[in-house]
Amino acid sequence: MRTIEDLIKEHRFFKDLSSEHIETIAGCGKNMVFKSGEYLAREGNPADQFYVIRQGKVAIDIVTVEKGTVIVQTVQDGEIVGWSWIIEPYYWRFDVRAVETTHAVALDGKCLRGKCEKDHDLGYALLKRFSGVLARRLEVARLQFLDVYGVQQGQAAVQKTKGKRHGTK
Amino acid sequence: MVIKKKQKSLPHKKYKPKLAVFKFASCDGCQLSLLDCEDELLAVTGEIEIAHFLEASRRVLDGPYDLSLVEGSITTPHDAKRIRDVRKISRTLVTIGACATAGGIQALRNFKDVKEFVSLVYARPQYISTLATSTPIVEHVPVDFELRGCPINKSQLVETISAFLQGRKPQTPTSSVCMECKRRGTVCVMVAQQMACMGPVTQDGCGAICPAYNRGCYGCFGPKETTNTESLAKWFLEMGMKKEEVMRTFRGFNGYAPEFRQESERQEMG
Amino acid sequence: MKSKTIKVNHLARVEGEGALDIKIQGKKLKDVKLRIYEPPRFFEAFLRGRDFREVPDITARICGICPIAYELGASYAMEDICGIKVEGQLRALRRLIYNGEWIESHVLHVYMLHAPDFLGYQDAILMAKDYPEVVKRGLRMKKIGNEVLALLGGREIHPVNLCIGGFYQVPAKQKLRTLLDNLKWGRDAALETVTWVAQFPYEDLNVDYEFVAMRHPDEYAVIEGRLVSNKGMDIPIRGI
Amino acid sequence: MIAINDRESFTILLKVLQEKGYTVIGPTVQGQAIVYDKIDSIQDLPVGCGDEHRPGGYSLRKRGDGALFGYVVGPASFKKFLFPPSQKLWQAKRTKDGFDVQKEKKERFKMAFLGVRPCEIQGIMVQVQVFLKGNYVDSHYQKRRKDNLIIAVNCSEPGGTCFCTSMHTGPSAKAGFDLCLTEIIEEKRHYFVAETGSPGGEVILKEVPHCEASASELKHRDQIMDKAENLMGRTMDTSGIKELLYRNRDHPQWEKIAQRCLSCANCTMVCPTCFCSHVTEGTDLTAQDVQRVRSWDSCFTSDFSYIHGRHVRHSTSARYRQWMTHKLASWIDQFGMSGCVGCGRCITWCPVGIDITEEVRNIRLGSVPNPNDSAKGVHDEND
Amino acid sequence: MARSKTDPMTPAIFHVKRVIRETEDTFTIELIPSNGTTGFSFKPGQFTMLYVLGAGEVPISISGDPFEKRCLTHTIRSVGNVTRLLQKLKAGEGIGVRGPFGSAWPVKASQGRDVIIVAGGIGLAPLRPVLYTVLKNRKKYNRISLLYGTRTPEDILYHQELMKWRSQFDIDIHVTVDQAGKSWKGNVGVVTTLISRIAFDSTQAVALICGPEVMMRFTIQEFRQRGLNNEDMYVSMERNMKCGIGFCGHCQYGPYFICKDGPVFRYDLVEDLMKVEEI
Repeated sequence: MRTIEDLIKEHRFFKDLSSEHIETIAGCGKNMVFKSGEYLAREGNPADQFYVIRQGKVAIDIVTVEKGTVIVQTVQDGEIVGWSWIIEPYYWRFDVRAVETTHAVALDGKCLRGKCEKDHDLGYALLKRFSGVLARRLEVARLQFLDVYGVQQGQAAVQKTKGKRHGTK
Repeated sequence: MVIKKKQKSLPHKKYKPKLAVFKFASCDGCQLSLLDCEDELLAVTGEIEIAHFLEASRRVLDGPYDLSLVEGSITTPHDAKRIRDVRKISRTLVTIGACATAGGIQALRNFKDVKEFVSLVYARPQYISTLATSTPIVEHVPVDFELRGCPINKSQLVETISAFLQGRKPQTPTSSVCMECKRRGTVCVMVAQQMACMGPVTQDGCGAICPAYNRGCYGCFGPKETTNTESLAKWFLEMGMKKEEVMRTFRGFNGYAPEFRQESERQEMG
Repeated sequence: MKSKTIKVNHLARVEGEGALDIKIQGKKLKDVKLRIYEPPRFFEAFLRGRDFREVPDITARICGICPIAYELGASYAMEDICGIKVEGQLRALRRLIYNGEWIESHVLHVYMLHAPDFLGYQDAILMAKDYPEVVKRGLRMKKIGNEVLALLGGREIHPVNLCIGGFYQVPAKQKLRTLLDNLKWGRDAALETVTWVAQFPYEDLNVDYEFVAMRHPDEYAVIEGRLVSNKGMDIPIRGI
Repeated sequence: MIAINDRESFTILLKVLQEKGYTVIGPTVQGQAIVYDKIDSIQDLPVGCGDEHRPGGYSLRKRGDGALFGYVVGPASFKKFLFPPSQKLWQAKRTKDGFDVQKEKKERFKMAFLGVRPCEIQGIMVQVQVFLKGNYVDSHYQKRRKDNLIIAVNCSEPGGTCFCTSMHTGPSAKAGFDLCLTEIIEEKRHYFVAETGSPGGEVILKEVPHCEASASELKHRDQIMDKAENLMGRTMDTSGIKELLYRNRDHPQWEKIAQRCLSCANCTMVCPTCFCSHVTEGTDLTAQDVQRVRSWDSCFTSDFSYIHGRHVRHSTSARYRQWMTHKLASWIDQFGMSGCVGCGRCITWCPVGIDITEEVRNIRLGSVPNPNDSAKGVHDEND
Repeated sequence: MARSKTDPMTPAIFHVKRVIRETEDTFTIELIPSNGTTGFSFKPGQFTMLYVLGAGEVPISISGDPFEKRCLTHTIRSVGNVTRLLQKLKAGEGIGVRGPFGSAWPVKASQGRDVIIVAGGIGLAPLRPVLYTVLKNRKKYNRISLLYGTRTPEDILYHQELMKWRSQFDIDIHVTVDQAGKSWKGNVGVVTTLISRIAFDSTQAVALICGPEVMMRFTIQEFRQRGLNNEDMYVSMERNMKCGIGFCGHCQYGPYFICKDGPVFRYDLVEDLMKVEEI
């Protein structure tokens, strides 16, 4: 059976880390299984871990008044979920819910935070990788925000646009 | 038990959309365009029920109306209220003519003091109820489509009604008068005769008649899309016109349309 | 005593721009109020400061049904001020475009506004169901008037070709000639119209009114005439 | 080479064309300009009439001689006869389950264009390339072009906005004509040196009194035409123009032009090569009868680039850039030739006198350097 | 393309076979040529001009099976006058068709390669003929992937067909949406997020991309990161085609007319243009 260390070593997210750092990280990890519907994290809770999804799929979602629960993004095999543990104030901003049975390695962020403080090389290496995760999330969010498939403004009501001037008086 | 009502076999009657025509401050010319469609009038009434058109009929059918044509601008407190009532009973509201779409010639008051106007024109100003401004309908209620012109063009009116009946967008160009002028084969009066012409900043639709009758366009269809009034005004000045004249050129039948208004104000100030 | 009020909110025959309130007490007329609620537009005021050449086009907008009256009225006024007299063929052409408006406007009046009243219809369109040929004749006559307007003026409503001193562009002869056949038909149609209208039932009511009109012995009176009445009024209009 | 003597022979030329069933279309004076229209007799031609062209300005002048072709070009080119400003493409009648496209009446157009300038011949050639030489043939254009006779007249006195020398399209016609004339006015003689360019032209010429041109007549013609080449009111440097314009899509000059440009589309309307059009649906109220009508359109309008919900080229600068880049650059990619013939109409008939030759110069100034000319990597992609 | 004998501006009459509702605002219309006998052939990626009497013409990509010669299929989003009227058509009613026009996806040239099809929204419609073709000749291709993104689960086109294809196991299908509620079990995130999840050999893969321009640009960036060359990516561009044959000028796009040089372009040919505003 492969150890968590093997797993971390092979994962592209942790590529190029020194074996020492991999060992440290692996030391903070444990295997977990979530059934469909189980939460890996809840909005507002302390973010004390992050997850490497080994198999399955999780949804990052948020509860809204208008639309109920809205899935912001899904994350699956081989991907990372959770960046809140490394950025203050270390609280989850979204819910993370297993959409199907999901095997993940949970990494203890609280423990890693301490190690990063002591070993800035490790801290830098991880922060660099997580800023990548953040950047991807931002890009995806921006694209979603553009609503590129939506009906363009003015398309539906061709001439009603004139009404815009209404009330400018 | 269900009793089946014996159905009378009525001849199939198709639903005719109801047309209404409303007038606010205006000259009646635009609604007259409808009566001027001598060749189409009976066909129009075959397709559409004229339900409210006081210029043509004393028969008034109750609303709501499928298509309301609104002529004229809002110049009195009473009319400002009335147009909201008209909107309420109109499924589609189309404004027709420069008064309804830009305030009309009577919007020239907007640049002056209306109180002075009242005392100047009327022997008994106390009977006169008026607003300080003459404003287009769209400043009061949402409008579905604006048909430009002082007056509107008959074929554009037929096209608009036709488009309404077919459920499509009216094919009324928003480009310059120059395009139609050139298609018509008229020699440009501005280039060849140094006449001031508003054609390059005015919306087509009239058929470019003025240059064909050897005079410059006076902008009765209002600003075209993407106007560059500043450049045209500059050229007018280079042609030897006085600022005052340029100001007046823009301050005509569509003088209160934003693009023309801004230019006349620019000329007035500077 | 019984009292009764009749309210007509829109007088259709003044384009819906007026209302009539009549109060009757017993057999006596108590009060009659004609309200014209056409909003004021202040032409007299905003014409100040305009170039004199712009005036005819602006005054045309007083009324879209009879713009020529205003365009020419303003032109004559300006010409009087400038001391210009438009004579000869230009004057004839002016007369012609005026007649075009006349034809258009009077046919509208006779066929579309008043005949329905006399014959008991709400409008000409409803009348057309019983009198299709008559309405078609009216429309054709009206169209001929409009054709004269459009040919000489560029368009039917608010023509663009009139100016102080005459016309921006004199129409080509062959174009004018194209009107001829229609006008000949129109003359016959006009005579038929007179015969037709003469059959209408008129109320036999005589009231002692003072009727006022423009009069000129041999010219179109609206342009050149004097203001006269059946009770002896006789005053000049132009060149005061 | 042949000389047609005097105006009398010219009258015969007109007669011959008319007898052969041609509608002769040539220069006339209308509305204080040269307008190409139907010619019945020599009196219809602009005898002794010249014209002045400047940016945004045009006027006729009396030449003081009897020249028949003493002007430069008319405001509207011959385009309107081959590609009419507005024409019905087809019409249909509604049927129970669709519609029937009506059969068109067979129309025959036998037009002889008289006084076609070399730049205008090129204009026709450009549109022929667009409408007749691609994968699809425009049958409407083809119909009008089929029996078309071109009688060119060389341009001996180019105007103030002309630059055909720069575009290699004039002032002498090299090809594309049936008959080409050079008008020569000497103190005591007024004659034409004629050249045939097709069998059709030869047939016509045969029936017109003429004689072999003398060496001195030919020399005189060559002198006139050599001189004309240097009389252009404008010049345009076309070297590397395609790459120049492709490279400079972000040039600040576009914005500067937009401050003057009215986006009124006059330049495209007078251009002999502009071919853009739109089709409108002409219906009666009940849409039982429908006509599809094609009319001249222009890339200067906002609707031109409308794509559901937005106008791609909403700014005037983008529209001018589109027009000029198409005319002078992408046209070459699309049709293997420039879309500009150097006739100068867009300069003369621009209401505010925007000059395409000057704007090319402006683009050259401060142009983005050609990457092939300098070292790469000047622009940091990550900035 | 062969020179047409009849005037290319005059439509042929087709009759509606049926109109199938796909999503809230999208429908598929099947047409049969009225002369009954002649078939209709097109290449995946091409479009036609559909004409409704009294309303006008619209360019619409063909979304049907290229092997089905008797039925012409289009999937249309109802957003304008003409498309709204098209949606209302009943079986048997006649409309005008011109075309097919334009360039095609390099379906044949992609044989022996990994084919990645990326579609956004209605962009799946012009790619569906590609899917029909490659699946019919499955053996001639290496790996085939379909990455498809829409706005919400309700906007997914050809749902049944996607299910069917997915169950064939010979194509790797990934669908994602921009927005979904809790009950959605599929992917959420823009279509570009799917690229990292599929396997392909960048030295011999070809990507066929169709969707909104922004989506295509980001997709291309993602592929470049995965080592795909510009020459191995194809995009379908959109402009307002009016005549369909390069006569009217409306769809000009740099040196091209989308109607005759496009709508499908090899990406390297339009790379520079896609960056230019208001081109």
